[in-house]
Amino acid sequence: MNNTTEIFVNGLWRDNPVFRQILGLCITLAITNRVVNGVTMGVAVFFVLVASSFIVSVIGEYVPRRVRIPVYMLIIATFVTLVYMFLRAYFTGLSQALGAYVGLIITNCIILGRLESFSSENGPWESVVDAAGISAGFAAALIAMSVVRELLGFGTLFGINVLGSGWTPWVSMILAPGGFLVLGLLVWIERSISPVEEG
Amino acid sequence: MARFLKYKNTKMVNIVQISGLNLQKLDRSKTKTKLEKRPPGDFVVIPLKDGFGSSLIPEVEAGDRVKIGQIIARDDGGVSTPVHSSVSGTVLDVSFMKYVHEETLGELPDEIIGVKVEVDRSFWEVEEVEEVNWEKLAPSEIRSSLYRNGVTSFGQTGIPSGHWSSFYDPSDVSDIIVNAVKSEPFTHHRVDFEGELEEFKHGLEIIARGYSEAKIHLAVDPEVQEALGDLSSSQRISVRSFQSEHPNGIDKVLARKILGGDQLDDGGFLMDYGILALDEVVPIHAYGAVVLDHPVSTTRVSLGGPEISNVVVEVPVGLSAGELLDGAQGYKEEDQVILGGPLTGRVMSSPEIPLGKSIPSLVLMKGPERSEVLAWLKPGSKKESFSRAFISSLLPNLDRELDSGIHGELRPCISCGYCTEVCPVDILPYQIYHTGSHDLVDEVNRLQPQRCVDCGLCAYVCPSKLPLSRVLEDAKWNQSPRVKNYVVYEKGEDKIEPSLPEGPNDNRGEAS
Amino acid sequence: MNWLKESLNDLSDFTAGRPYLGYATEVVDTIEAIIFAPTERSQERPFLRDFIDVKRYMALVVIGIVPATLASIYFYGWRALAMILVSYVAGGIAEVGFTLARKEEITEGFLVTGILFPLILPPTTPLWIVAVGIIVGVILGKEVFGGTGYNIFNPALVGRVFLTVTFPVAMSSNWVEPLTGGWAGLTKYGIDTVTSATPLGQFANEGTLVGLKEVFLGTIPGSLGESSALLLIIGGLFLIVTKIADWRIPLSYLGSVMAFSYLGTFLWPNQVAPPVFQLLAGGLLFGALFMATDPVTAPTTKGAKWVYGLFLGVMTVSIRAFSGYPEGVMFSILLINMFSPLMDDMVMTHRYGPVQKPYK
Amino acid sequence: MKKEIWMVSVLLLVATISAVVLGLVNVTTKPIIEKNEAQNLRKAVLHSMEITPEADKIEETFKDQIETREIDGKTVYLRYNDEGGLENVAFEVSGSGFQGQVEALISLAPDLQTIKGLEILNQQETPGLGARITEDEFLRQFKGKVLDPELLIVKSGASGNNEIDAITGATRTSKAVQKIINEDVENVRSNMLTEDRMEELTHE
Repeated sequence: MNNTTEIFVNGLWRDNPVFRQILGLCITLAITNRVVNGVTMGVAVFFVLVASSFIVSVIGEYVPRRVRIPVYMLIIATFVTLVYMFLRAYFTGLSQALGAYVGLIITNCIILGRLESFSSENGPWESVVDAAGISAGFAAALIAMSVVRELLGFGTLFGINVLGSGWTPWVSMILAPGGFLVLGLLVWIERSISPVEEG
Repeated sequence: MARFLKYKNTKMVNIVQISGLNLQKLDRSKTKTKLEKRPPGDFVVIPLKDGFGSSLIPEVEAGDRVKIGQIIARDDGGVSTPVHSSVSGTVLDVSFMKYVHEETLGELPDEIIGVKVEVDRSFWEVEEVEEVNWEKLAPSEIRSSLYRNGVTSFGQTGIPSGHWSSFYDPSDVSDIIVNAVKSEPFTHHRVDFEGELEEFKHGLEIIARGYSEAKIHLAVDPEVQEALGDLSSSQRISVRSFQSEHPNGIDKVLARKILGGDQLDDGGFLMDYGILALDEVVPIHAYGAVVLDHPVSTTRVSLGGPEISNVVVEVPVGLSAGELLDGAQGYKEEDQVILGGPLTGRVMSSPEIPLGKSIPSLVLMKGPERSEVLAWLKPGSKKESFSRAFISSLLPNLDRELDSGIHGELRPCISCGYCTEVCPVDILPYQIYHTGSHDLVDEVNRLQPQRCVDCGLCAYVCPSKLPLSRVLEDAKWNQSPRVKNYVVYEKGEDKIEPSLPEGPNDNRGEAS
Repeated sequence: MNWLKESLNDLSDFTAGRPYLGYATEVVDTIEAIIFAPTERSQERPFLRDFIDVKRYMALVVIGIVPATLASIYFYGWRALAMILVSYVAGGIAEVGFTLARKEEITEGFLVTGILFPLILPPTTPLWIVAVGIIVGVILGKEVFGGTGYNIFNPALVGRVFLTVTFPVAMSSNWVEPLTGGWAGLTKYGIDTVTSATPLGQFANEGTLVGLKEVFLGTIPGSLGESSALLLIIGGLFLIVTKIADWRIPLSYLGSVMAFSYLGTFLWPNQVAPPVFQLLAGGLLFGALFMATDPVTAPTTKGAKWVYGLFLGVMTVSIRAFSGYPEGVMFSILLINMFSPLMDDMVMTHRYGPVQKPYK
Repeated sequence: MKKEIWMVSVLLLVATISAVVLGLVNVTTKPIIEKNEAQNLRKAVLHSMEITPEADKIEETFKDQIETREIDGKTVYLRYNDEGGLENVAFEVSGSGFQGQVEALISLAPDLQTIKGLEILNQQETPGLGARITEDEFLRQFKGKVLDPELLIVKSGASGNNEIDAITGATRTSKAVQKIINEDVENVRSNMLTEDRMEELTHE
């Protein structure tokens, strides 16, 4: 396994932001009741993280240590606002469904954490690969959760009825408590497959 | 700072009101018990250690001839009692032997020196000697006579007379409790001291004279009190009667009930509080030692069990448990022989181990021979239980039975609280189990496991069949309990093997 | 019966350690343990053991619930029994699956959960919902904590709450009038859905009170097992007499409900129902006698038991009077379950003082 | 000192770039966003008055048929028939639901009592429960009901012509809708669209 693949797989599985690092839960719990939301949010975070990682890895060495956080925040906020306006202009329905949570990507610690811990110390190529891996991992987690929740909560996938019209919706799956349950169960399953090495 | 050392709000005084479990009542074999004297077999093996005392160096060699009552080992400087030969005969061998270690009641292999003596029957009878008028003896003379003749406290601890006569200053002994309460089922005493009542009464007064500062408390069953009659000859001797409910027979419980328990909260030995607990046979031995100058060469053991009829036997020191039980009804090799009572005693790994002086009772337990089909669904009219889950509990006059089966599998604690309800010293065994099994040492110590008096009632009533006796013992002595692995045991094996605690080098420290 | 014991032993020996069959060993051993009492004797002190064991302990709870179960069949037809069977089968599969995966022994706590759970459901609950609920209850209420003895919440109530938030329509509006007179439900499978309201629901929505006699005898709409106060009291007294349930918890719980609803009727007469009605209607008796007394989730020290009952009463009266739900027993027990270790700890602190941390 | 100047200038630089980029994007997207929003409202107004325009002709149809008026700060949409008689009056009503603000558009007959249609514009109710107020099945019930004396939401089996079936399991949200409609319509009727005003509007 070469370095690039390793960085990517690391972000996707071993350091999966949701299942391993338990980060970005606000968004994860709030929007994963439909797969469309999960996919959109995944793409949005992918764009923001990759773009800001790239920029930070390029300009990182010129930014004084003491102002790096405000600078990172500015960069992230710029991209998030871009995404927000883009969604509102061209995907009105989706932007309504995601509500304030697109804006909240700014405060998502997955992104700031990655910029701080990886991009600021690595070259542009590695940073982009890492960002892609992490956000792919995030998107995968969102999709996994939203598939479960939409399937049980609405009986549909991408809005298409797959479980038949007689399906009794599981209301709790649509609500935040169901999000917690599904998250907990998925974390449990993920850790049973590859146990966390302590120490 | 004293506040931090002594716990506040302890409710130890209430113990006087707490009643235990009357299991003795269920002992169907209990009849008027006879004293049966038995001669030795071909030889005896005398352990050179008794109860609490230290191990002694022999003063005899193989080939020596010894007489009954002759001292074969002594160490006047240590905490020990002189060991006398219990028979007359020829020393065959002086070697290391297995010994029933009373202090922890575990078995320490090949640590104690034993003297094997071949019995020569022509020397069996003890010579008659002139009676000493003990009333003219000084207290120190009485104490030295007790020591010389090997009178220990007998009973559960077997504190050597060297300990209580010289190790501590006699003026430190403020109370002496003569414990004649038998609360555990299948352990007995002779209710009316047939033929020895006078010796017993005199013995009490001898002890009172030997310890002129101490108050003597005689704790007896109500029926014994009747038999003893008037004991008002000495101001310092008082008689208290106690029902034979279980923990009453334990020295520490008696001490708390008689003296009020506040000062006993910190655990430790009764001697540390100036209280001396003596077994009921001590006055008789004291009489023999002081008046007749007879060394203690015999031991009195009560034999009992669910299947055998009860008897108290007097045998020379050095007989094995197997020899004692030989005549007992239906004794088989695979039966459990328990030293002490069935709730507080220990199982002997081999009945061949010779017994020292301080063995109050042996209980023979037979395993349940058949399993009752769907026993947990049957109403079970005669079954004894602390819970009222069987019909017998609702019909108080019905005969109830005890047996040695475990009646259920080991399960996790369900916090039913039975253990706290029966606990005579008001501690929370289930909490000690919970915190102990997570190695929370501070929490365990907060729960004051040192108050435990080892009565075993918590483990007796536990529906989950948890080994709470061991949990509490570990919590009390080790402070880092071995309870962690108690629940893990191999199916199909009879024994629950505790695993030893991991050393300080376990990897938890490195992980953090 | 020896042949059976021997063949079970042979089967157990045969499967032990073999690939794919290894799991069966546990099951065979469990079957043997259920049928035959163990013949082992104690290997360490005490050498005498009380005849009670966890199996019998749990079996007695089931016996205590039998009157209410029979009543549920009488009132709602044989479908009630079908619900109990579904609960036992589905929950049993989840339970056994988990213990096998963990290589632990199968414990008896499920005996109780499996029957208590269907009895707190509306009589019209679809059978598949019963199965979902008991599986969730066993897994999320018990197994995630480590199995019987380690759970914080009553597993049956966890399953019930999950159903309440997941299937609100099926769980809160499909009540039916029970059958009465003659053979009633004994000749029927189930009741055609006739939507009705529980006494507490009627009070919450319309402010009307149902007669106490009906509530006492159980001829009112409600969950399967909770309707008949009379039979619940009989079963509960049985548990108290056998020392399986501690009398302190029901007494303080019911007393606290009485006291607070008496107080409440003065302050908010429209929202708080009168004491005796509160006591008999809804799931209070069922909860107080069979749910709150669950030894695993209730406090164990005596003082804490009184406090536990007191808080349960406050919660129940408050939820019934001021929340959107007409019934509050389930929520209050689950909420207060959370605090029972804390209550025990307070008793211990009172008795022994705080935990002394060694100086570092 | 040099350090601080460098720090401030980096921050300023980044902020400026970001502002410029966002400004540019905003200029391009703002009209689209506004158009989208207006479109949604128009669609709702038309729908509540039972006009189904072709997808690309919403704006035209709206301009053709609907007259928008500001009356005492309240935007009111009016529709006149070919003879010039007032047919429909529509306006926004809003209030708190079970979880958050519910905004709806109600369309009434000129008597201001008979409901012609109801559209939910915005809501944050529980998905699958309260959020079902946006479903046609619920909204269709309102057509033709009369606010006399006021709208009543019942648990089931609505019979009167002022009664509506609540959503099963979401009684709270249903009651909230009832309250919003009753109160806001009453408010508009007594303060803005008074009888005199309606007289004027009708005869225009």
